[in-house]
Amino acid sequence: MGEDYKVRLEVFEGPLDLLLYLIKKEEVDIYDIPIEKITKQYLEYLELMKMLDLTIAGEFLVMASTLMYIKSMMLLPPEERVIDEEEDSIDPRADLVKQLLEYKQFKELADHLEERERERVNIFPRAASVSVESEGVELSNVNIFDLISAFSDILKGAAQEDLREIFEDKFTVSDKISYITGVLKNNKNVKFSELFDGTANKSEIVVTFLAVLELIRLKAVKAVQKKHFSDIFIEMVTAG
Amino acid sequence: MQPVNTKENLKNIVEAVLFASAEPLTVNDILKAFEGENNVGKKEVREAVDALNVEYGASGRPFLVEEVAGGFRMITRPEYAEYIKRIYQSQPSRLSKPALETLAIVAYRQPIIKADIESIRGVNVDGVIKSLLDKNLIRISGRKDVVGRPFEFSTTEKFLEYFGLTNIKELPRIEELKQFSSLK
Amino acid sequence: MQPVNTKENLKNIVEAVLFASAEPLTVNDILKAFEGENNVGKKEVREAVDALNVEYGASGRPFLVEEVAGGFRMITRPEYAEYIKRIYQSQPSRLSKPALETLAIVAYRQPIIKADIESIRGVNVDGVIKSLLDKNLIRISGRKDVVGRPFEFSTTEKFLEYFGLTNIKELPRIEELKQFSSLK
Repeated sequence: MGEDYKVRLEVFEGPLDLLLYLIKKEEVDIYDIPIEKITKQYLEYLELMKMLDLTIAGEFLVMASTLMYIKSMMLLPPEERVIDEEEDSIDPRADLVKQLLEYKQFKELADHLEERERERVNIFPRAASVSVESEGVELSNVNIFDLISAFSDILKGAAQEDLREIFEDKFTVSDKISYITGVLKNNKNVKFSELFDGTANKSEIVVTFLAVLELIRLKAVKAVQKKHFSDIFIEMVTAG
Repeated sequence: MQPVNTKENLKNIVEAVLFASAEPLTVNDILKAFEGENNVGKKEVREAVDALNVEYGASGRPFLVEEVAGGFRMITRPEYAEYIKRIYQSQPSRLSKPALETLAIVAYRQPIIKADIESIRGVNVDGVIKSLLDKNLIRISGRKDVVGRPFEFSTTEKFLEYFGLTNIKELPRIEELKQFSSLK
Repeated sequence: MQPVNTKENLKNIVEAVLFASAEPLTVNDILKAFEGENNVGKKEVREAVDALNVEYGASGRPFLVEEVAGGFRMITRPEYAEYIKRIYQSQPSRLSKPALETLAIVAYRQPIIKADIESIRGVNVDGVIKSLLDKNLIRISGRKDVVGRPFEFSTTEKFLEYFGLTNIKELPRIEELKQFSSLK
């Protein structure tokens, strides 16, 4: 959550984004970047961001020193430049230009995806309940990492503690099963996340989660999501 | 966005919201779609539902709107149940989430006895163990030297094959995964 | 149970199974509904889907069958989105720019490790990767055979569904992009 907050304050996504902005704003040729001018502007922007008290990620500072290095190289006559052995280009800007062009392509692709997303958020798939029955994962589609995620789901960050101890704690799966079925007797459904409200510690969270899984397995409850990414609701499976 | 100026539109909007809902919608739920429209009430919604069912019947659609406990929902006609079942029943052997979790525990803690798996998962695992044995993903690899000499379980060659592993040491360490997993 | 003796029935059976599924069904999935019927093949299924869309268009149904993520599924027409959203009262959360850029990189370069994404974007991507994994838009698909054996990431079926793609090749081909991959 803290991260989201930071992201919103960031005017530019990263140093490459800022550089592309400056190149566009100054209407200069990306293949022939006036490095002194752009470096100056880049540093001014960093100053401005500091003044506005925005978080400046380390990457911005790394880029600043790269720019200053390129600037100093440009001042040397070509024959005196230290050239990387693998580098076939004599232009100190070459790597940066390549990186900028590549990043620019992906930015355009991201725009394309965003365009598609804009159209897609207006369509809703047929919400059928039949699919709830096919809870399982097709064996042929399961890869090792699905398996591991299943395991890490259970652990949920409790790896440093001994699992045995966790489950010998005061919370038991059967208690949680009674708790959940109790809640569902009085309510049509309950938000999945609400089941964890007021849980005391990791072990209670894990036990609650296992109780939900168990109830689903027993087909006593089902998990319903009205739409992708929306809240998951747990509700009783009604007989018949 | 379609304007709600005709009976035809009203009917289609009711149809669209029912279509997009897995759960029955009450008349009040449906009315939420028309907030701000003065001329749409419960009566109009019911009329729309009736009109839809007439149309579905006339054009031979394999579904209809049914009224269930306090609401409406769209369902397929019973004559088609057999075809739908064929698709869902023919799904190739599936590993349920509990099976997957049990398999993961065996993979990381092998050899392991049933009681220990149960203490980790917090539930009885008899059924899951049986199905994993049937699928030949785990095997009985020995007996533990404790009271009762319970069976120990380990993963099989087939397990490695399924998950594309050369050997069990290739399993990622838990810490590696932790950077990407979090409590939701 | 309806006999599959006419084109009309075939079409309605395809319609019924699509209607009953929230997930896209592949042509092969759909064919399972017709097991034992010799005269129904992929061509007939596709024809049925086309015929349905023609009928839905003509009778003003607010839904249609779309081809997505290698299969078919029924979806509502975009004009009805506003009404449906009013009932669910949730504005769908859109992906952030960093998330979209990261997805674009994974989509074109998959399988790809985190370090390579970071070198293209020029920033740390831990948070973004985690959120894309949580949203099930990317998955860990393997490990790269280099020091540290880092995880490789790929896009998921959900990614295709989310962006309405039949398969990953449908993404625009950018000639320059190819040029760059060969530079590496």
